[in-house]
Amino acid sequence: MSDRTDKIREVARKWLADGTVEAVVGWEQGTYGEKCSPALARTPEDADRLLFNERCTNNLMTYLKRDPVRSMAKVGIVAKGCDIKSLIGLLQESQVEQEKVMVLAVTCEGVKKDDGTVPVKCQACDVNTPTFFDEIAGDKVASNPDPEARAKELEKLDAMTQQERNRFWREELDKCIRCYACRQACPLCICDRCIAEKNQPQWVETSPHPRGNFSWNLIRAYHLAGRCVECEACETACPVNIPLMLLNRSMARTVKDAFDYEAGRDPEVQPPLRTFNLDDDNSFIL
Amino acid sequence: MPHMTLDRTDLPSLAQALAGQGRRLVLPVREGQELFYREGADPAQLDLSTIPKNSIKEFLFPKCEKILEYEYSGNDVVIEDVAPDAKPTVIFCARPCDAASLPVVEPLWNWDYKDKFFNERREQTLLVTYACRTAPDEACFCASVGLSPSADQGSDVMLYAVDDATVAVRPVSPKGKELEEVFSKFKKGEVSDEALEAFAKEGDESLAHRKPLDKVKGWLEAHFEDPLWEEKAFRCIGCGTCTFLCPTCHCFDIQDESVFDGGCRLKNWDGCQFPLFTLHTSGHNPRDTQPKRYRQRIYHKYAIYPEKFGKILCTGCGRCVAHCPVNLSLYDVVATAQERAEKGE
Amino acid sequence: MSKIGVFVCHCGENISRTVDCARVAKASGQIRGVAVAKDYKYMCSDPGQALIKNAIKEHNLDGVVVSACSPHMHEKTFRKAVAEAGLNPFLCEMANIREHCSWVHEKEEPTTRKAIELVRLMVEKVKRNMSLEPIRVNVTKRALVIGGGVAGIQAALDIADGGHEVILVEKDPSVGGHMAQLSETFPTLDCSQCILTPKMVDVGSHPNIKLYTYSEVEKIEGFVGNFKATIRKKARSVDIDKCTGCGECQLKCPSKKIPSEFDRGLKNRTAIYIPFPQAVPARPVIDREHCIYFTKGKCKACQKVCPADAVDFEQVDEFVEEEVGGIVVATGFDLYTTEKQGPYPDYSGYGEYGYGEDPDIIDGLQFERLASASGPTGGAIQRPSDGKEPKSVVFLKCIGSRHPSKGIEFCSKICCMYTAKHTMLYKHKVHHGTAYVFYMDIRAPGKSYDEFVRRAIEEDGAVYLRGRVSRIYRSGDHLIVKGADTLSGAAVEIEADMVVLATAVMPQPGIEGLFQKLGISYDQYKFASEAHPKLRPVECATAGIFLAGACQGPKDIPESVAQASGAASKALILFSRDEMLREPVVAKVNENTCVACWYCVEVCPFKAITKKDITDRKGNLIKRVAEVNPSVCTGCGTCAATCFSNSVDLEGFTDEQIYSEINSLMAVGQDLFPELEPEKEEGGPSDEKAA
Amino acid sequence: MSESPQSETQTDGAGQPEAATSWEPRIVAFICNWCTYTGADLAGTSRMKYPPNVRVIKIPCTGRFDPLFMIKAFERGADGVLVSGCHPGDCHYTAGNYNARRKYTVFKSLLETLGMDMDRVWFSWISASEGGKWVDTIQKFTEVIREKGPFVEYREMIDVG
Repeated sequence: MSDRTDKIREVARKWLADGTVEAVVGWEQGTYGEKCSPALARTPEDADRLLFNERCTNNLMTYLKRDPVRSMAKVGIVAKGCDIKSLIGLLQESQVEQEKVMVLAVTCEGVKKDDGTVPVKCQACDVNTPTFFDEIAGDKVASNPDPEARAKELEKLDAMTQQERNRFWREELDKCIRCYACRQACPLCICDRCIAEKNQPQWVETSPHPRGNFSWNLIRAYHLAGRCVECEACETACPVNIPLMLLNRSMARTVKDAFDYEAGRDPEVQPPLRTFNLDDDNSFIL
Repeated sequence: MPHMTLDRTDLPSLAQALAGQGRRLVLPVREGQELFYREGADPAQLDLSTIPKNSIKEFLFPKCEKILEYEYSGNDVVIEDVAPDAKPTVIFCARPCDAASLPVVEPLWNWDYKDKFFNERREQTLLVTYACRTAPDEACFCASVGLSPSADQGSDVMLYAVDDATVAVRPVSPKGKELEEVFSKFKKGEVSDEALEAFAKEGDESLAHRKPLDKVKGWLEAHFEDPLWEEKAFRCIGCGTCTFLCPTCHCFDIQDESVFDGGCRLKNWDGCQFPLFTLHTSGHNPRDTQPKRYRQRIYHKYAIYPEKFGKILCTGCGRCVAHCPVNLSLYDVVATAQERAEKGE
Repeated sequence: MSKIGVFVCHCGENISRTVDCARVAKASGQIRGVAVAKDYKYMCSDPGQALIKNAIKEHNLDGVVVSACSPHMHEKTFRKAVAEAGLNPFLCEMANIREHCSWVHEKEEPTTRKAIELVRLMVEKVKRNMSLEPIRVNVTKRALVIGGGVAGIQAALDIADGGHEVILVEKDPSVGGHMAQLSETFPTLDCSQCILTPKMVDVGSHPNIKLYTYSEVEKIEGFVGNFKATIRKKARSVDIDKCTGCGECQLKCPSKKIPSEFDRGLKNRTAIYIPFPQAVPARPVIDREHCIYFTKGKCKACQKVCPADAVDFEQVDEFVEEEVGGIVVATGFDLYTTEKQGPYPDYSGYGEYGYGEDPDIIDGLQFERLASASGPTGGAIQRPSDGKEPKSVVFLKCIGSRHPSKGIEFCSKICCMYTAKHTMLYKHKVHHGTAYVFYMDIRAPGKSYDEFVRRAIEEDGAVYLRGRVSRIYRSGDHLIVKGADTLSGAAVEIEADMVVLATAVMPQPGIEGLFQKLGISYDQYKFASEAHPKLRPVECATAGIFLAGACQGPKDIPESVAQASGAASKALILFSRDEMLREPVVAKVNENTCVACWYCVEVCPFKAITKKDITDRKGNLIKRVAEVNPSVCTGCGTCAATCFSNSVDLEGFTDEQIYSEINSLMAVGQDLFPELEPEKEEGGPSDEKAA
Repeated sequence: MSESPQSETQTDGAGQPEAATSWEPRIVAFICNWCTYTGADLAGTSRMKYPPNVRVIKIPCTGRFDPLFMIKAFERGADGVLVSGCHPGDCHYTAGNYNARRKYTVFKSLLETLGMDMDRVWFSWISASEGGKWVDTIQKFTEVIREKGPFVEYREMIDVG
């Protein structure tokens, strides 16, 4: 790990010293438990704060769509393979100009959540060694994805009857307090004005009552269809522990089955809701 | 004065007995890796291992509450008041920092307008608090805001786990004293006042590394424009988790929800971390950046509210520290302010 | 508060037979914002319309709901009436209580209730309607025709004869297209050159036609009425103004072994060449790929011999811009080849038939050249390998076409006819020869077409065998064609001297590049798509672009010419006015909330949405947003429904309107019919009834 | 159809028996202007009969259909929602229905995941000449909804708050 940290600092220092970038977004040691925290290095000296370890869970791509990073002429960003998938999404949707971002990729064996468990995305990871970057820190890490990891998560849901699923989600979604932490953490929730904040007309009721929560969580997931790269930032941020990834993964499965598309793979390919095929599934339409 | 003790194993039955008097029962239970205060949970599942993720706020100030109904009649609108849904409630084994939030926010709900919804619920709520012997979480900093892990502010009854098997009971408020009878059914023995003193001592010791925050207000008042805000809050993603988990944050939004011929008005939780919170109809937003919004939260808690109501709007529960998805610690920020004030910066 | 008028029509008894119209009017009068509600026997009659007009004036209405028949029936009528009363026509909507209610339901309470709900739904919509003005678009009355085959020629001549300037762009050195290659045409067997050449000459000399041969469309900008085309004039290396077309250069050119495109490789040409004698313009071009000067740096024989000093080796590609109002796409077809390295990499074809390997296996166009009096053999049928007259010729139909496993499912349509023609041309020239035809079906629906095929079989004795050929291989002097006659069930083996493959009609290879520049859609085979397969077969979905000929799909000459005239008349309609009026039902973008994800740009079927930069006064980019061109937008609303932040909305079907319609479906406590409860007071607006 | 849809309704816990006896299926149909709307017009001009339980909201094209519409319709008491437009290849705007079909696929799957009763969500292509298909669709849909009773699962959500 430390050689990766060294390399990150070295590259960041160089980029900052020679003016390649205005700042480098990375991780630094946090102050609560073993947590790491997003950091913004603006000077070569700042670069020495940056590090990488298995608690660098945050997907920093979310900062590319925010100030102050958004308005910088050029910025460096430290990224794991999974984070780069979000960047690809942002590139596909023209939210980031490639020439304004320098990617300092880092190889990764997987991260650990606050509770010490390994996220599903790491179990299923096939991008331990990123392929899309300007510089890379760390030796090549072989990917050994568990092909069942993502499906396993959905098994419980798949086994339920419609009524059971309905009840399950009623209970889970009743917890929602409409803080929109899921949206805020998501690197691909790109709207400046979320549909939930549009009040003329108010399609999505902002009240945290069952129907408002249902429509919000439904629309959030729908708007991420074919876009969600399963970085799990939403679920991690949710203060009331709603299993949002169940929705996202189920959506990703549909998109894969119906349109043979996986998000975050190729910046040149059209996201599935931006295009269509003449022979798309028609079987469910009378 | 001696205090009645009961068996720790009797706590679920005690909870049941308190609820049995027509009260809804709220108590902390485990869900996955974390604890939550839940209404209607099985008392047998009572879990006191640490501080719950949510605060007790939602049981006095629900996240969504109907405050009036209206119906169009011709060209007029007929408004109907809605009575508060204030069921008698017992919050069993609340943490002291949660209980202490009530006296902090009470002046707010009774300032220029007496909020019957909060007040009636407060009236109907019995707070049975479980004292922390030592700070249960690394994030705790109640001692820094004038409380302690065993503070009794806001509580009706205090419970002290004097050892692994025994819990001492100390009524605090008149409402608490009236419950003597219920508690006495479970009485197993008595302990002296000294047995409880260990709580104050050990509690303070466990937070000895935390700073007092008495100089923060003064520093804030002089440093509205300070690089600190940009520096610390760069990482804030505006998720609002801090405000929603906070026992003292109390901002709300008013929403009218209409169908064809009428509708209702709802009071919903809101938070200062959202751009929409201050967005004007004109499109102008006085707090247009996240650092400004973050600063607002600190100011409100440590300068504006104390100025107006004489109390820090924070009980040091540490939830905003522990659950911030980007590890932006409120304590770190105010401690920095305190440090700078101490250094005269 | 809105002041809406509701006008409930009885439609004689068509509505009132099952719907209580008086009650509908009464209930409508109680809807908030309704200032007046009346019912009347025939709302569309003159007195009915007068009633609406008077009410608009009397009550100063700001919206009208006519509760009557389908808007497809009378929306225009009522909008016009409303406009005559001084109200914007788009403030009038119809609640369809006839087709969707009175005619389809029994006379009972729920039917009247439904009618009331339909009115209420529309009232809620109309409250949010906005005054809209038709969109005016200036029209440049010039046309661009792309492709100089018979379709392009016809379209260009028709438009030019209609009095408008035409820019005709042809990628080859001469106009004429494939039709110029044909010998005779079915079903009349008249000479193709004879009927085409005069048209080619007309095109070359028409005062309204500006001809760019050896040129290609580089770029298209703009939209209907206002296109700007950039045309690349490829360097011809000959100044066509100086050149007299004497042909001396061709005679002196030392590079003589280049397969002629026009003769489909059956004859050679020189590096400087006029593609065929009747070419328009009859001016040579230097094929720089094969010219000795251009490849080796020495020669210039042509320049030395040219009496007009027209050869110019220094010429470079030139770009010209032309402003046009409408575009006719007539890029035609090419034949699917069964060579190993054909122009269609997606379709790997018929290695088993040996086309391109065995010289005596040729395609339909090659046969045309063999049969043509101006062709390489002067019209004598001689097989390419040794020039012998073939005693038996096997014609194979559906090569590529109707062969899903080869990647092509469509029927090429013209092969049945031209194969029949080929057998006849062959028999007329080789009287004792035998023509065999392997076919799947004979498709000859057209004026005098079936008769033509019958003649080939019955009078000229072509042997038609229903079945596919499995293999062709050479055996000495002959080609052995192995196939099956599925009618007799017998295996067939024919000793042939020559085989002619009726290969599939395909779009020009790579033509999708042009279609993309034009912003028009195309199908999986890269045939251009029409706006509607039945009702708008000549127009593209993109306004102002029309289709002619085989670029849209396989077509024969009469069809291509008919469609070309159709496309020309569409262009002439466009040019008949100085400005076009378009429905104002168009999308609009909220620039404040647009985040430039370009989903709308991508889903728009009409390329009506573009990317716009918003800059400050100094020209610094502030943000980029989507922008709808109302001249192009047709109002489908796909963009609006796709935008995640609902930053795109559709006039006439705005989010607010649709929301209000849905919202009208529910009342507090599900009580949707307060007016039906007698104990409730009847406050509010008046509920008048007309006589 | 079941013998006694209303008693079934009551056992579903639809609330007061009074509401149950007066309950009628409420179907909201979002239909395109060019095909299905015209098809429904044809049903009218042909004097075909179908139950009066459907409320049509006209949109120019299924491409305009935003899943938010469906959710709002359920929030406003719909027991079933139909979305109908031109058959593939027939879209007046060439591609609106193809884009819509992708949205349906995704949204439908999400609703399934969330445990929505998918018998209450119908999609169809009904052309301008298919008046009969419109009638059949509405008849069948109304029957299905009548058998199922009010959309209790959703109404529970509406009633709270």
